[in-house]
Amino acid sequence: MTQITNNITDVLVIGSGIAGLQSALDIGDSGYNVTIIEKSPSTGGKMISLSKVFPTLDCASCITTPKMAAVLHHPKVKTMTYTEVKAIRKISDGFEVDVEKKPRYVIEEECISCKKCEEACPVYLDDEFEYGLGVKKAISIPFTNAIPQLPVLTESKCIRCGACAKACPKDCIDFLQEPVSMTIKAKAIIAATGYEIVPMGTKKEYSGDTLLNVISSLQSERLLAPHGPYGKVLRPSDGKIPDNIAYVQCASSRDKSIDVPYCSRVCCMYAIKQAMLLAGALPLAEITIYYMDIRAFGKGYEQFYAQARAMGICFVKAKVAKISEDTEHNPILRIDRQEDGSKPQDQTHDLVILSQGILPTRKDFFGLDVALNEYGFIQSAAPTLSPALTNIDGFFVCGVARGPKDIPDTIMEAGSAAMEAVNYIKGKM
Amino acid sequence: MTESVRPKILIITTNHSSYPGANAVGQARLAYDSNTYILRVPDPVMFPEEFYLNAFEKGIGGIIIMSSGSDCPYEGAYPRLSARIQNVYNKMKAKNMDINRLKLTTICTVCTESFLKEVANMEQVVSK
Amino acid sequence: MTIDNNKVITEQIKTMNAQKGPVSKELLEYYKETQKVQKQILETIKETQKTVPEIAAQTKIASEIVLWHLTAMKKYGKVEPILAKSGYLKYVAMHTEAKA
Amino acid sequence: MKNDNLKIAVYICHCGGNISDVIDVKRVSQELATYPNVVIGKEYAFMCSSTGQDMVIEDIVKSGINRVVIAACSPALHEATFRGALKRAGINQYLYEHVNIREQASWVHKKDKEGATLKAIALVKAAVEKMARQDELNTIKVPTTQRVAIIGGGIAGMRAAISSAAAGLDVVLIEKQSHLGGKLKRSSAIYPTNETAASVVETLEGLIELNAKIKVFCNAKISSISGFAGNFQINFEFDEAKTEKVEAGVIIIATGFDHYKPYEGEYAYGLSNRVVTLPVFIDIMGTSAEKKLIYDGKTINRIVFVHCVGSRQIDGIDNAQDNGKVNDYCSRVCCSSALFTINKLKDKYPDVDVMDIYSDMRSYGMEHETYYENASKKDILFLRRPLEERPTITPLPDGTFSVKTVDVLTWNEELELIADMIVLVTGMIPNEITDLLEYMKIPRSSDGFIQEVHPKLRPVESANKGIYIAGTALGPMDIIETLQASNTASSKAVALLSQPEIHMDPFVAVVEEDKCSGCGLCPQECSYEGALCMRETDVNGNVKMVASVNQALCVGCGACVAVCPTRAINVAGWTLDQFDAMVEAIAKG
Repeated sequence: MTQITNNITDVLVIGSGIAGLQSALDIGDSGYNVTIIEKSPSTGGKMISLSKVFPTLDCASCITTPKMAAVLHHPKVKTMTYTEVKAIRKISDGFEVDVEKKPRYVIEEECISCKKCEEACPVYLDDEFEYGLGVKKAISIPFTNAIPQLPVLTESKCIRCGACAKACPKDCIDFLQEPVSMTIKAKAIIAATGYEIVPMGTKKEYSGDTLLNVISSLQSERLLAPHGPYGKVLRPSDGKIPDNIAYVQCASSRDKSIDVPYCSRVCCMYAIKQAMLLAGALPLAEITIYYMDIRAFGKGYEQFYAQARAMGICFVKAKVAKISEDTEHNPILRIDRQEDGSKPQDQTHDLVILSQGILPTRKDFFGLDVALNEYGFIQSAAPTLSPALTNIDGFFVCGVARGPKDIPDTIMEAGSAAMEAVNYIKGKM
Repeated sequence: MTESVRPKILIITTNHSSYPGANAVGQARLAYDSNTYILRVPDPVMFPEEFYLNAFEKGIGGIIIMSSGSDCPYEGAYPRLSARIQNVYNKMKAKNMDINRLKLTTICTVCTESFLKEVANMEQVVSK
Repeated sequence: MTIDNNKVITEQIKTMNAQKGPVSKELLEYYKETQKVQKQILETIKETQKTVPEIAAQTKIASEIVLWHLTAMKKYGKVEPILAKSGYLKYVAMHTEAKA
Repeated sequence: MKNDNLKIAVYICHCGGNISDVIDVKRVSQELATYPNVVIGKEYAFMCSSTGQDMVIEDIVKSGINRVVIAACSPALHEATFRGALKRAGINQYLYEHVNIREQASWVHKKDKEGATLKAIALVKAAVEKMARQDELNTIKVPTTQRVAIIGGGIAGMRAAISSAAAGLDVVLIEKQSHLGGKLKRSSAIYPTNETAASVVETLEGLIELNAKIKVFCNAKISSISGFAGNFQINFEFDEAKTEKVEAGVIIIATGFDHYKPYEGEYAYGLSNRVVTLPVFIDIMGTSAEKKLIYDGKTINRIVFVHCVGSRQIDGIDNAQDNGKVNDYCSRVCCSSALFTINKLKDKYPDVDVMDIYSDMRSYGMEHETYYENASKKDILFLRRPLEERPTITPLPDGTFSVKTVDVLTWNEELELIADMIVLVTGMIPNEITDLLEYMKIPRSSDGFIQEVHPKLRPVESANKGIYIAGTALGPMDIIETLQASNTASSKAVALLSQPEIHMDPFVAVVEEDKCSGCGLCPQECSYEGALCMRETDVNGNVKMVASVNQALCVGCGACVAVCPTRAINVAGWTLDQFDAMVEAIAKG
C-alpha cells in the first residue's frame, strides 16, 4: 500500500462531488497518487443530497456512497475534507497549492461518531444540507451518510455551554482548535468545482426568496429524499401535505434578464423525476409542470418523459410571468399559456417548485489566471479534441465546472480529465 | 403481532436485482412481517430440486424465489430455473404438498410494491 | 467525561470568552427563544396529538416556525409525527425523559 | 483450515439507533456469544467507524479470531469495509459474512421489535453456520496483454487510440472501411467551434501516424472475438484476403452510429429529390454556389425543416422500424445541428425563407442556445407542433411542396406552407453490429444502442468486463461528447491494464476433483463457452475425467451446481452445504 508522502501528490483534485470522486478514482486506479481537497465537511457534493436519479430512479445516496467509500479506502487517494484552497501558484514542474484545514473543534482521530455531542447540544440551527428546510445542532454530523462521519461545531453559533464536551465519551471536543495551513505540491490539478443553483430571489417576479411555499429544486430533492427533513412531503408554511403542486421550468435559465441565457440542461429531467416521485409519494396529488421546451435528450430520457405523461403528470406549455400568494400562503402563478393562445390566467397551487438553473461556483481560481467563458464556467482550451484542457498547462477541468450537465455526462468528463492528467504527468516523466 | 410460532418464509434473492430490491423496501421504510428471512445468492439457478424440499422438511413454511427474470445477467439461467421449479412442483404434488408454498417470481431493484405483495400473498398461504 | 477534562473545558471556555468577548446577546436571545418555543409546543401536544395549524392557533406562533421546531424535535426524538395520507400530519410528544 | 479450531466473532451494529431502536442488539449479541464456535459476541454503535473496525482488528490479532460475522446495514454499503479490516488484521478477507439487519429488518419491522430481534438472531446464526463452512478464498489473478484493441476508426476510436497509446499501451485500431474518420469525413463545418470536420479528422490522423504504438488496419472484417478481460483474441480479415489475429487486454468498441434513413413516402422522402435529410443538406450547403442556393436544377427560395424524423416516435402514430419497435428515443444532437445549419444557411443565403417545424427545441448546450436565439433573429418561422401531431407533406405538380402542420402558438390551427425544398432533421440509429455484439456477448439497450452496465455512474463500461464503449455506439452524442466518452473509455482501459495482472473476485465455480464422478452433466448446463469442460486429469495418481473450470470465464451463476449428483462443484463462497446449514439455522430460529 502506498502512502502519500508529505504534501506531494501527482494530481490534486479540487472538489469531491461526483466529478471529483470519479476522476480521483480513475487516476488512483491508474496507479498515480491523488489528493482531493473538499471545502465541505463531507465528500459527495450535490449528488449525495439528491433523492433519486433519472432515469434509473436509483437512490442517489446508494450509488454515491460506494464511490465516497471507495475514495476513502483507496490506497492511492488522500481526501482532505473541510479544507479550502487558498492559493495556487504555477511552478516549473507543476503547482504549489496553499490549503487551509478548517477547525471542526473535534479531535478527528479520537472521534467515534457516536453523536452524543450532537444530542447534548441545545442550539438548533437551519441545516444547510437540507437547504434550509431541516434543522441541525450547533455541533452536528453533517448528514446521515456523510463521509467522514465527523461532527462540526458551528463556532459562531456556539453558546459555549460546554454540553457537547461533557457528553463526549472520548474527550475529543477542542474549543481552541485553530485552522491548519499547508502547502501541497502537485504535478497536475483537476478542477471539479461543480455548481451552485441560481439564488432563489434572483428573478424578482417569482419572489422565490420570500414566498414560503415556493421552494427550489434542491429543496424539493430533500423533501423527496428518504431521509428528508420532514420524513414526508410537506410544504414549509404549515406542514400541509400538498395535493396540488407545480413546477416552473426555466425559472432561472434561458433568461437574459438575470444573466443566465444558457440552458441548464438538467432541470427538465429532474423536474420530471421529482414529479414522478411525488406522484408515488402522494398518489392523490395533482402535479403540473409549466415548461417551454422539454429537453429530454439523454439516453433513456425521452422514454422517461413518456412514462411521466402516462402516469398523469400534467405538462403545460406556458410561461410563468409572476408568482404571488394568497392569505393562506398558497402560491398563485400568473401563467401565459403557449398552447391555446388564451389570455394570461392565475393558477393557485399548494406548493411551487422553481426549477432553478445552474451557476458556476467560482469566478476566480485562487490567483491562477484560469480562462472562463462569458458565463463564468471554465473555458476549454481545445474544446473539440481535448475538452478537459484549460489555458493553463497542467490544469484540467471536468463536470459542471465546465458548464451545466447531468451525471452521466459529468462521469464522462471526469474520466476524460483523469486520462488527460495521467498522460500529462506521464509525458513529463 | 408477535405470535411467536408463525411459519417462516424463506425469500431467495439475487445479488443483482431482488436483494437490492429488498433493500429498497427498507429504504422506503415500508413494512412487512418479520417471519421473513432473506437469503442472497448469485442466482437461484444453483439450487437443486431437493434444496427446496429439504427446506420444507426442516420446517420452512413458504419459499419465495425472487429471481431477476428477464433482467437476469446470467445467460440461460432463468429458463433453467423455471424448468427446475416446475419439477419441484411436480414433486410437491406427488407428496401432496400445497404448491403455493413455493413461488417463483421476478423482483427488480426498485420493485418495492411487488415485493410487499409477494410477501403478503405468501403470508396468507403459510397462515393457512 | 473525566474530571480532568471538565477543567480543561472550563479553561477553554474562559479563554474563548477572553479572546472573543462574551457570547453575543442576539445569539443568547435566539437560543432562549428556541428553547421557550419548543417547550411551549411540547406542552400543547403532551396529551393530544395536533397538527401544525392547530398548534399554531393555540400557541399563537407562526405555523412555519412551528413546523421548523417540530422538524427539529422529530429529528432529535422529542416528537413523533402520526402519518396521514392527506391534509396534515399530527404530532405527539414522545414520552421520554427530557434531556438535561 | 476447515472446521477445526473455529473462532468466530460476532458483532451487532446499532447503526446509531437505526438498528438498535428496533432490535434488541444486546440480546442478539448475548445469544450469539454462546452459540457453537462463537467466541466473541459484541454490539457497538457504529461498526463501520474506524473504532468499530479497530475493535474487529484487535479481536483478530489478540484473540485469534479466524471468522467474522457482522450484522449491520446492507452489504452493499460496508461489506468491502469489513473485508478491508480483516485484510488489515492479516487474515483472509473472505472469512467474513455480512448480515443485513437494517434495510431488511429494523427498517421494515419497526412496529415488531420482538419479531425483528428474533429474526436478527436467526439470521446471525445462519451467518455463523455459513462461516463455519467457509474456506479461505483468494483473489483470482489473470495476467494481461498490455494492448488495447479498438473497433471502429471514426473520431471516437481515433481519440481512444491516441489517449491509450499516450498512456503507454499498444493499440490496434480496426476499421471496416478503407479510411479512418468515419462519418465525420463527409460533413463540413461542425458546431460549436466552427472548425471543419476534415481538419478535426486530419489532426487525429496526424497524431496516429506519428505514434509508433498505434497499428491501424483498414478494410477489416472481424470474424471472431474470444477471451476475457486481460486476454482477448480478435481474428479479422483485412485488405481483402489477409488475416490477422490480435491479442489485447481491453477492447474498446467505437463502432459509431448510422443516420436514420426515412422510408419512401415518410414526409415525402423519396418522392422528390428535393426532400433531403439534414446530413445530406449539410453536404449540399458545403459545396453550393454563393448568392443563390440552387439544387436539383431549381433555385431554392423556401425551405421547411422538419424535426424529429426517426426520433421521439410514438407507438400507434409512427411506423415501426425493422426491429418491430418505434424509435422512441431523442437523438439529442439534431435540434442543435439543425439550428446551426439554419444559421449557416441564412448567413450564406439571407433571402431564403426558412420554416422550422418542431415539438421541443432541444438546443441544450451552452452555446447552442445562441443558435436558437440567432435563428429567431433571422426571421426563421418556428412552428411548434403538439408532440402527437405529424406534419403532412405533399409534392405539388409544380415541383413545390404543400406542408400542413398544426401550430400550438396559434390556437392549434392547421397551417399550410408552400416550400420548394424539405429538410428532414433525421436522428441517429445504432450501427448494424449484431455479429460483433454476439461475439462479445454484449446486450443492447431498448433503443438498440449498446447497453452500458450502469447508465448513471458507469456509462462507458459494458456488461462484459474489459470491454468499454466509446462515443455514439452508446447512443446519440455530439462530437465533443463523443470525444469525452472515448477518452473516458481509454481511461478505464489504462486503469484495468495499469498492473500486469487483473484481480478478480473469487466467486466462481470450483470442483472438488476427488468428489467428481465424471458424469459430464455440468458442462451441459453452462452457458459460457470455454468456462466449464470435462478434462482428463490426474487426481491423486488416478487419471480420470473431471469437470474443469476456466476461472477467468466463469461468471459464477451456479447453473452447473444444481445438476451435480455428488456436490463436487460449487460456487466458491456460496456452497450448497453453506446454504443448507443456513436454512437449518433459520428454521430452528
